[in-house]
Amino acid sequence: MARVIVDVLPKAEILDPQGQAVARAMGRLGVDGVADVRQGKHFELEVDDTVDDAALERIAGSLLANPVIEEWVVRRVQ
Amino acid sequence: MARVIVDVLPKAEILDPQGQAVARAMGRLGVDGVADVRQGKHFELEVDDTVDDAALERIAGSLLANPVIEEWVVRRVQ
Amino acid sequence: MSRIGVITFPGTLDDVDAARAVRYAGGEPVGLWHDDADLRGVDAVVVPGGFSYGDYLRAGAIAARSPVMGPVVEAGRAGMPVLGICNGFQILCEAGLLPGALVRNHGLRFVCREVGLRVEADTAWTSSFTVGQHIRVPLKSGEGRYVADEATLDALEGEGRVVFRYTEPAPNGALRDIAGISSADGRVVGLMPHPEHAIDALTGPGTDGLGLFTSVLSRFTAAA
Amino acid sequence: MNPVPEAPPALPPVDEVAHAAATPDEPQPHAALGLRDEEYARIREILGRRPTEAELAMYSVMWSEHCSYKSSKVHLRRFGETTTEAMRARLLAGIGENAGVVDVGDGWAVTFKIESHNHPSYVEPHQGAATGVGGIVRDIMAMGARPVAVMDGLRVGPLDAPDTARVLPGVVSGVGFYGNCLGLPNIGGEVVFDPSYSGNPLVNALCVGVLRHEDLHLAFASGAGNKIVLFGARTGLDGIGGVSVLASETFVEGTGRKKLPSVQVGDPFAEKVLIECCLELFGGGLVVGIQDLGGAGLSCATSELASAGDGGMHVDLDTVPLRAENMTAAEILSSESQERMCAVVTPENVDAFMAVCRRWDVTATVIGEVTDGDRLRITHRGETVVDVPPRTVAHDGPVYERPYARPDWQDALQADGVGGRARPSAPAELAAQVRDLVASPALAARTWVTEQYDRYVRGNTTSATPADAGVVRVDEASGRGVAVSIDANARFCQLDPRAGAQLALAESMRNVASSGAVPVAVTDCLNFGSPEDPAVMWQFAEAVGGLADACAALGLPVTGGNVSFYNQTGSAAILPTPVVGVLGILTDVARAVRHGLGPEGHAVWLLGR
Ligand SMILES: Nc1ncnc2c1ncn2[C@@H]1O[C@H](COP(=O)(O)OP(=O)(O)O)[C@@H](O)[C@H]1O
Repeated sequence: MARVIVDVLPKAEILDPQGQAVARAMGRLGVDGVADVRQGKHFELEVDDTVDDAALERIAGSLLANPVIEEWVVRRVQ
Repeated sequence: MARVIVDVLPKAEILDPQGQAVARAMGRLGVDGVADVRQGKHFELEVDDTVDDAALERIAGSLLANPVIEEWVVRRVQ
Repeated sequence: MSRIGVITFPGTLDDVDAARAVRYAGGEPVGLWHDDADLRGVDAVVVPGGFSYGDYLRAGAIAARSPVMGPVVEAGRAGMPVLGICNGFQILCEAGLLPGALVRNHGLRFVCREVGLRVEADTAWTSSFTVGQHIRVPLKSGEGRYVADEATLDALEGEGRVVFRYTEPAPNGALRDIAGISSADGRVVGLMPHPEHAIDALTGPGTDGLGLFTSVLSRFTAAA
Repeated sequence: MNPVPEAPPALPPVDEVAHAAATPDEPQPHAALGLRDEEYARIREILGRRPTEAELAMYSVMWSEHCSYKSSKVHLRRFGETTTEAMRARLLAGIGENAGVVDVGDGWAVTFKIESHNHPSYVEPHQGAATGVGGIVRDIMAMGARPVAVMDGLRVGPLDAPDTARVLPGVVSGVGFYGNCLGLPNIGGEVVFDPSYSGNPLVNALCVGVLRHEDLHLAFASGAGNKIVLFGARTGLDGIGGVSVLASETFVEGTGRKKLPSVQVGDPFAEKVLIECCLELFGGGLVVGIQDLGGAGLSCATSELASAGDGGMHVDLDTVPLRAENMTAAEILSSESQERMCAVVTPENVDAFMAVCRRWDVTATVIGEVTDGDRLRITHRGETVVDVPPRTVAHDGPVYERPYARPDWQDALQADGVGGRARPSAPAELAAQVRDLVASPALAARTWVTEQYDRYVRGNTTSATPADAGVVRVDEASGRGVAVSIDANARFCQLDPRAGAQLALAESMRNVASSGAVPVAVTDCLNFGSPEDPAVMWQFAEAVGGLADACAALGLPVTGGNVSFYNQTGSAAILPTPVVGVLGILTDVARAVRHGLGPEGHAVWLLGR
């Protein structure tokens, strides 16, 4: 068993209204100094040893993220 | 300027309908070997040096995550 | 009478409405099940709205990969008319049958309201309208903002594949106010607003939406 | 303490019945679970021994105010007493069932009910409101009906209060998220701002369902040998904050379990699938009895099914599909995991039942069966952890005659009329007042809320916002339909709870009538402060009495509803808020009266004085 993390973010050129809303809310909370916020998704997967890196890449790029609008990073943590 | 990542996940004892839906979909899509999926949010913040760890913790726990149902991890990456 | 397939995924909501619209337009709705890779000999397919699989991963992402979509994609590429409404549009984009993607509304809230649309292209699903005609139908979605890269948008415009445009600024922030697009051959159309909720003045803003269904049916009667 | 020797170290010992009988003096945290000393004593008397941990969990939740109606029961009887046979003529099911069912003609029936989810919506507005919608929808499903519409009555603090800024958007997004995702049109509701709801918002959700007469299902478990099937979501540690007291008392070190959350997360997708699955099960004639799992989870479902049935029941908790490890019997029985139902199925139909569930990808498990005799017996890890007469859990809870008294401030409040107030003396002043009124949150447009709700789905909504009453078509062939409205004016109720409740009924009825429908039935959601406060109890008694009398005068039966007490911030109670829902019948929705002015040239009439 291995733990795998996949982080997905909207591509830089895609408007991220959620991130922007969070950035604006920071100011209201009295936290200045946050220049930019981007919001994406975080997946934690438990996979068994039959799942190799190629399979993980396929899962991430064809299911967990939509390559048209998102970019992603896969990392094994255990 | 520093880059900060905040990962937010539903607490372990709280239902994670999103993760469950994804986990079930894996099986149907012919991806075997994925035992469990949890889905949360991933934030990337650009913050300047006036923002200390206490401020980051406050932002994470009051804005990025909902402490009633979620847990979070803050890490500086640069 | 032409047979129009209406797909039901777990979480599909507007399948009853789509089937009713087909009936009102004079066609025969045929229920298609997400788990059967079988189009049951239909002449065209409607992928209706709803929250397939809860839209938990991304709107339409899981449904786009279900068994029934294999033959839908294949038939759509071969020229069978396919209409994706709302979640159905999202599914067609996720399945790669239409370009671009639908993302969260720029206002971050679900929006349910009647919208004005301008019909901008003559397709399998819009031949009952005249290009330039204005119609009113409900829009109801939280992830209805159409996005694609500039090159794709330019290509869609250049090839006359923008089928519907919002007449007011898009309530969801869709790029270039795009409400609906088509495949290159004009047979596969996807749109965010709901024509199937505008088929009867009793339950919707009017009957403008019926035109999509009469369009596709007229093709088959003309051919027969 | 005698831990079960064979149990692996991680598992806490099972407090089983024989052990409980042998250890009468073991202290139990009944008070922390909300049971009074005399209630605990009565449980011991009923059982002839101390309750096991699991039994204590069951009794404490089922004897809570929320489930047992212990403070309101004596007053709610008024509804039954004032309902005549003539008023009952249309009712296929009334008070006492999951929801009332009304004959609307041509073989069609409609069921409707309103319920509160106030406190959860304060703690976590989005999820609290969402699960409130989920809960009332399951009540409607449990009658054998297809849910066809929802409404929501929302009451929050002043528009500019920080608390409102947190609560209202979350509540609205939660109602929308769940209802939209279920494919239920939202056909109306209320949004009211008042300082008394700061820190104690009211979220009342109503659901309407449609069924053919022959599809009516009731919650009872009969026929020894019939199977009990639990289906839908897995059972997790949701919403069992109270029961964690038990854990901490006895074995917290062993499990390392933290204080548990009392928040549930809704999964509307699971519920949508559950609806379709249930309807297919009903359609296939595969269900003998059915019960939704609401606030008190399996404690409620098993004891109510058994209590309403004609035999006993045995349930084996080891078969319950769980989402968390090492759950104790008390936790499994008290879990408030959403999106679950419990059905009674004949043995020969179990396979067909399971096949339908598989088709919808719904987890379903036989967890027990109906037995001869009259005991509810529940086993866990091979031990009997519950052995009780089910009626004592579900129906024979405590009943209180709480003291009530007209508050001493009532006279002064009533005497303080508008007589002495300054009136506008110049046109500009009058204009300013009109502008203030028009711009006040009380009168402002509700589109910010209603635009977040789907009102078109299913294609049967012929009237929704901003109409006085929501109208949905029941039968496409004939156009037969129903109109529903929910209303309350809590400020009137504060001045005079009896008249206030009657005015709420009158308003709701007028709204329904002005859509062209004939009003036929009432549901109510009675939101009040603490029943332990005699002034609140007086308000409650007055409101119920007033409503019952008015219903009798108008010939409308109350078919069901909900009581929500303890709505207060500190010692300040909310305004007394009896929300009244009225259902009316239209023989043809095409002939309903549309909201707004008609074509030019039509005359305008004012009716009444
Ligand atoms: N305010 C009320 N008016 C009329 N009937 C009520 C009221 N409150 C509760 N009831 C009825 O009392 C019965 C017991 O409620 P029950 O269904 O057990 O509660 P719940 O649905 O909250 O678990 C139900 O039939 C319900 O309709």
